[in-house]
Amino acid sequence: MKLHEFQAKQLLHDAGIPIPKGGVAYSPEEAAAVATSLGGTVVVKAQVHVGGRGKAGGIKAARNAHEAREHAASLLGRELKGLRVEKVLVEQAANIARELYLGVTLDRARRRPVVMLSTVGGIDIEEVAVSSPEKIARGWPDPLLGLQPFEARGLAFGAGVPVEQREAVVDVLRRLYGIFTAKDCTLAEINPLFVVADGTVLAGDAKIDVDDNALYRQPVLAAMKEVSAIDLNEEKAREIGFSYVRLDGNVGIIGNGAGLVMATLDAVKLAGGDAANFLDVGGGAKEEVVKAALEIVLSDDRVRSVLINIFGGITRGDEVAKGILDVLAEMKPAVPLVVRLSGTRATEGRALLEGKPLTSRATMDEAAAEAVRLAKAAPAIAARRSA
Amino acid sequence: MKLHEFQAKQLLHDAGIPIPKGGVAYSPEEAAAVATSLGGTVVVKAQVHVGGRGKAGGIKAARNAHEAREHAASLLGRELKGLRVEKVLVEQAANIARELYLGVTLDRARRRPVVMLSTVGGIDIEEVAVSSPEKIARGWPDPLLGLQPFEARGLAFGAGVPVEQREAVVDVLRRLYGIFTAKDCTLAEINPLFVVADGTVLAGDAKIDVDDNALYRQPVLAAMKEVSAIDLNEEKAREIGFSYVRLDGNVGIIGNGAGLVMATLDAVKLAGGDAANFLDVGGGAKEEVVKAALEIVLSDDRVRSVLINIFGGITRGDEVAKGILDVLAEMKPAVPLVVRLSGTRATEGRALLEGKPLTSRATMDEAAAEAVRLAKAAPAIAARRSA
Amino acid sequence: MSVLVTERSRVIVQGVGREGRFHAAQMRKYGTKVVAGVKPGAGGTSIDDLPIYDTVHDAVEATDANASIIFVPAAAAADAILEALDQELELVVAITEWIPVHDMLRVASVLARTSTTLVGPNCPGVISPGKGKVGILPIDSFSSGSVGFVSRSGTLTYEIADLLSREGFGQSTCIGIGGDPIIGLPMPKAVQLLNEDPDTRALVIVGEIGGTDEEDTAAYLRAFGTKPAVAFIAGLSAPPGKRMGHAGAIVTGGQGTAASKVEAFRTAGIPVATRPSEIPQLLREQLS
Amino acid sequence: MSVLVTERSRVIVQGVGREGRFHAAQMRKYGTKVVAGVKPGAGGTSIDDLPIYDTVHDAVEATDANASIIFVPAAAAADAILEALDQELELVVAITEWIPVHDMLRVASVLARTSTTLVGPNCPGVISPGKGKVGILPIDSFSSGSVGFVSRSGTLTYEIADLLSREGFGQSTCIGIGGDPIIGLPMPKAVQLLNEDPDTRALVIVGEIGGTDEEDTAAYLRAFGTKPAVAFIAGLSAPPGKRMGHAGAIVTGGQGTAASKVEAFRTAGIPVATRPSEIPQLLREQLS
Repeated sequence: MKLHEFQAKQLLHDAGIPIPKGGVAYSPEEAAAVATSLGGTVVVKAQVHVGGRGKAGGIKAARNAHEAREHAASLLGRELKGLRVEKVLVEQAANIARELYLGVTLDRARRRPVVMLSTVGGIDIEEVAVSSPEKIARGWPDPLLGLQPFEARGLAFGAGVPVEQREAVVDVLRRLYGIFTAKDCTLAEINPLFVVADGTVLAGDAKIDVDDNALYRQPVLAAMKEVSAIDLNEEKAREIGFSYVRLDGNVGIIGNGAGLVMATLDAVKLAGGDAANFLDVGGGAKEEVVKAALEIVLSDDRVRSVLINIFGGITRGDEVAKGILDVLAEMKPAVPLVVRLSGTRATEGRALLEGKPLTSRATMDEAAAEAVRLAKAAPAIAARRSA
Repeated sequence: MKLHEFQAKQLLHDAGIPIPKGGVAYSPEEAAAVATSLGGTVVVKAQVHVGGRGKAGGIKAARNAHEAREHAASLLGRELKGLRVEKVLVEQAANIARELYLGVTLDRARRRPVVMLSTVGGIDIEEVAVSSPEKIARGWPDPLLGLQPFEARGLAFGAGVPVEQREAVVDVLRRLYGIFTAKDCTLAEINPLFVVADGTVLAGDAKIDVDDNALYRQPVLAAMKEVSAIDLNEEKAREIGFSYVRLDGNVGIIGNGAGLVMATLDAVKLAGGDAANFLDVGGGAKEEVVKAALEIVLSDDRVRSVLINIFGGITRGDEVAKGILDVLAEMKPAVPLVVRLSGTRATEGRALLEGKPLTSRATMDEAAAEAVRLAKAAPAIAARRSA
Repeated sequence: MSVLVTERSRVIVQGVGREGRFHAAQMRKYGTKVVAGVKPGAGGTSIDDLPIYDTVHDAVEATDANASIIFVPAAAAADAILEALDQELELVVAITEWIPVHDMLRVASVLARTSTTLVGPNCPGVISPGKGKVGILPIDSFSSGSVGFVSRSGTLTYEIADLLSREGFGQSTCIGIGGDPIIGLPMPKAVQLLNEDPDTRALVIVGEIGGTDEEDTAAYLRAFGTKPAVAFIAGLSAPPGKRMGHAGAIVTGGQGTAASKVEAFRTAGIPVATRPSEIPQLLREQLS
Repeated sequence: MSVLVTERSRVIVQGVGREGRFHAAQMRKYGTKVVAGVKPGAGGTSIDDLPIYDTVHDAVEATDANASIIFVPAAAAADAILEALDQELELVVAITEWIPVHDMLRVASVLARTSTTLVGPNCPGVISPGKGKVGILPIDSFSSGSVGFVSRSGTLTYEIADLLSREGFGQSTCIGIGGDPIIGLPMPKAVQLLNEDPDTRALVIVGEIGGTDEEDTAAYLRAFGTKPAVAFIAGLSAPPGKRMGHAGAIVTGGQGTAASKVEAFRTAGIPVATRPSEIPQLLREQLS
């Protein structure tokens, strides 16, 4: 789960890391009011979960409340890289002498947190990581000990942080690591950390991602969750207990097991098609679960065919078949279904589906090819509906 | 540093451990007021740092406010095992079904915290530890991990905690461990933990000792420190930076290094005398430090002779001698001084002391024997003063 | 021989709810010695003829178990793993899904100080066909033989094992290492176990997007590989930034793409199947 | 030979304030190779001809040091010890007094995972007379020979070393283990080092009230002792519940009494001196 910049900065502030003064505005009037209360030059920043927000025109400087109002008006309601801007953060502009990068995330291979510090702040750190990795100092603290002062100091020396800022940067880095662990983050990043003209430091921007698996023990963060229209099916699927990811194609996919579903997406791709979604019903799926999954996939207007790929291990083929038959009876779907059942009680399942209005295939490859062929052949649902 | 029961219970309460309702009273009237507000039977408990407070008559049940006032009146101002009672804790009486013991302290040999749990609560746990050690379940959590739920559960099973209380006891034990680490304790103990008639648990009494070395980062606890009259010299010595412990004898002791001072006390004992104090001036003591130490020892009316035992390593014998000469010049002490200087620049030091009104001896044993002889020969200071 | 699970495995089950009980029965049916269950407060009772103990300590002391399988729900799973590690078992298999990643970071740090092998979490476990299984893998897909099989996936493992078995490629041991970002037995180490196992003659490795374990595995095999190997990577068509069901299956910051993993294996001289169905044929070519 | 400190010891000094600089000079004067100082922010400068580095890492990399001595103030001392442990030095001597005990609990847990020997904190350090010293011990009291000497005390160590030296009992290595409740090299381990050192022919052990290290040492020597030994325990006259200068010197709950320690050594066949001045004579009797 990603936090918005203003939410992330609130966490920084609570942890004692200096942030610019500012406030969130949902309308141009509110933006003007915040700018007035701050005085002087402000920055108006769109609060959307996209990278490269600045380059995309999502950050604008305003010399006064009037300009702040105008910038807010131009940002609010607009789409930034496909996401609608519903609020802006209005912040006091800082007199920036230089910018640093501070980040904490997971190093999967080392099975440790990795703490990163660089004097090349403010730009895309992933590019720096590839082009000049020596410009990023890295440390891997033991999670049982936390980031020790000597480790943070070593990173500051390694990154070449100017002597005047060293203690402040070490302090911010240790507090940021504290947030990373206390708030169950998978990413906690300050980029840039401003070194202001007077020598003090200030978090210019912040990115925090929280581990979804830990939200149950982070009620304050869980409450920050926003469900956008586009995610409604993902949210519904999560509540039922399976993983759903919206994709760009038109072949609806249902399978059991994340790896198998990924392989099914790939099979669709190899057959010349594109999946509309990833949907894993999980292990041991019963009749009603299969039914719920089909309902979600069929509610997607873009879907032109549905591929159901089940390898029965704990999941039983006959249970899956019953779920499919239920949906056929109730919903009479307008798009063709292709079913591949294999493994435990697949024979029984296939027998149940015999003679029903769907296509049965023996292998994943064959089923994928057929689903793609049907999707290409089918007219758009919208067209059929209006017919 | 020891906390009073009411202070320790405040920490338990803040950490979410249930404690009886109650309040501190500094007068019989306040005690009556607390008893009235609580209603029903209360317990009036002297707040003094002594063990076996109950057996010594420091805890009394009162059926009403009138009795509470009477008990408070009888306790306040009274001495309990040599310590004056200045406040009492008035608490709601509990309907006790059984009592448990919970404690966390240091296991020096294992270099770990040790967590203890026993269903034999309410009595002297040290006696139980000797007579029936099998009645105390013990665990040694890794301080980097803290007391894990499985460890706390294991202790509850090991101690035979009744199934109805298991979860509550595990919870209290983990919170108590949390206090132990968060508050830099050397001891955190609930004895007894009441199991009340309704099955819930309640901390009946609590003992918390805080690491003096960590008080600099525990400002709230440091503010709880009380200096009693008897400790004034200890407090003064601590401020200067050396260790002073009041003892029961009449030979004042000054030395450098804790081990050497302990050995000096023992030498005095072997010579048939008793030390009035332990005083370690530390390493590298200079003139003014020696002077301050002598002033503290001489301010003790019980002292009949003073033994100064310095083995010069980093400490220089001539510096020590100068400090002694300063005191001799300024204070003209009424009690005899015995000085033993050895090690670095001891010859120079001894030369400086030559012909002065004090006794010089070459070895610790000889110096101790002489100091004891002089203390026995000397009339009491009080007597001399009144003369 | 086989790795991790053998005839001498003696297994306890931590978490004897519906799922734990079902799979305890399945493991026993397969001939695995399931010797005890652990359920705090139920010590002294028995469930489905399985003696139950309050703690792992008690269970191990009473039954001389050397392995554990964990079905405890996510919020208590790290504690269950630590309890198992504390008893210095040889093998711990954590089936549980959705464990917070910071819990696993702490577990991984403790694990580094023990001699225990932790498989999972979020994994189907380990099966040495014909010898035993400590996991939830459906036995029908597997047959005994000499192919060592390591996979990050569950169902895909069954599918591929089924393909292998049908084509006569029985397995020495199949290790489902799990789909989480932080796991006890990362792919390179799992592959190393099988590479060093004298009874394993060929390797099948099934990876997926996310992390760099496949690249590290390829690097290991390039240097130390002694056996024919075939790989498959799921998620070639997965877009960056999207988590594909498994917590660990995500391409972030240009890292963890299927293309990079395929490239790494090919550079190490290991053919990569485009589809699972190609694996048996590629294996046949490697072995000939 | 000698233990812990030898001619090949290369020492860095963490904390180069007044005390650190003074003792760096003293150690050098004794012939010890003091190769660098560590002071964050002063890297690249030098103090009293000693090159200064920002971090222990940098100092070790540049000078190939294998030991460190720590004078950093109490609040930052645990961090300094952890920094030294992180570089896997062979020996770390922490002179600093007043370190919070919970800091040392954490350090002890990390230490258990390393191969470093930590001596102290709150200790005078280690001297191998004639070979080198990593500590603050005044060299005049010591002379080279074959008595291994372990002590919890500082000045008392000098006093007793002085007595030994005067009577012709030179020392192989003297280890001042420190007076805190949690120390890096507890007495039984320090004694074991000397018991197993071929160049050490006899042992002198100086304990004090508090803890059970003396009892554990006596038990070790009873089982494994191979050399004549003499002990002395300070604090026979110390009342219970009073802390005698050292944080660790306290009798609590009936544990840590001098009487119990004396008894333990006598039971192990080791004579215990009533006063320091008796030690040389007892040693002579043991050796004859």
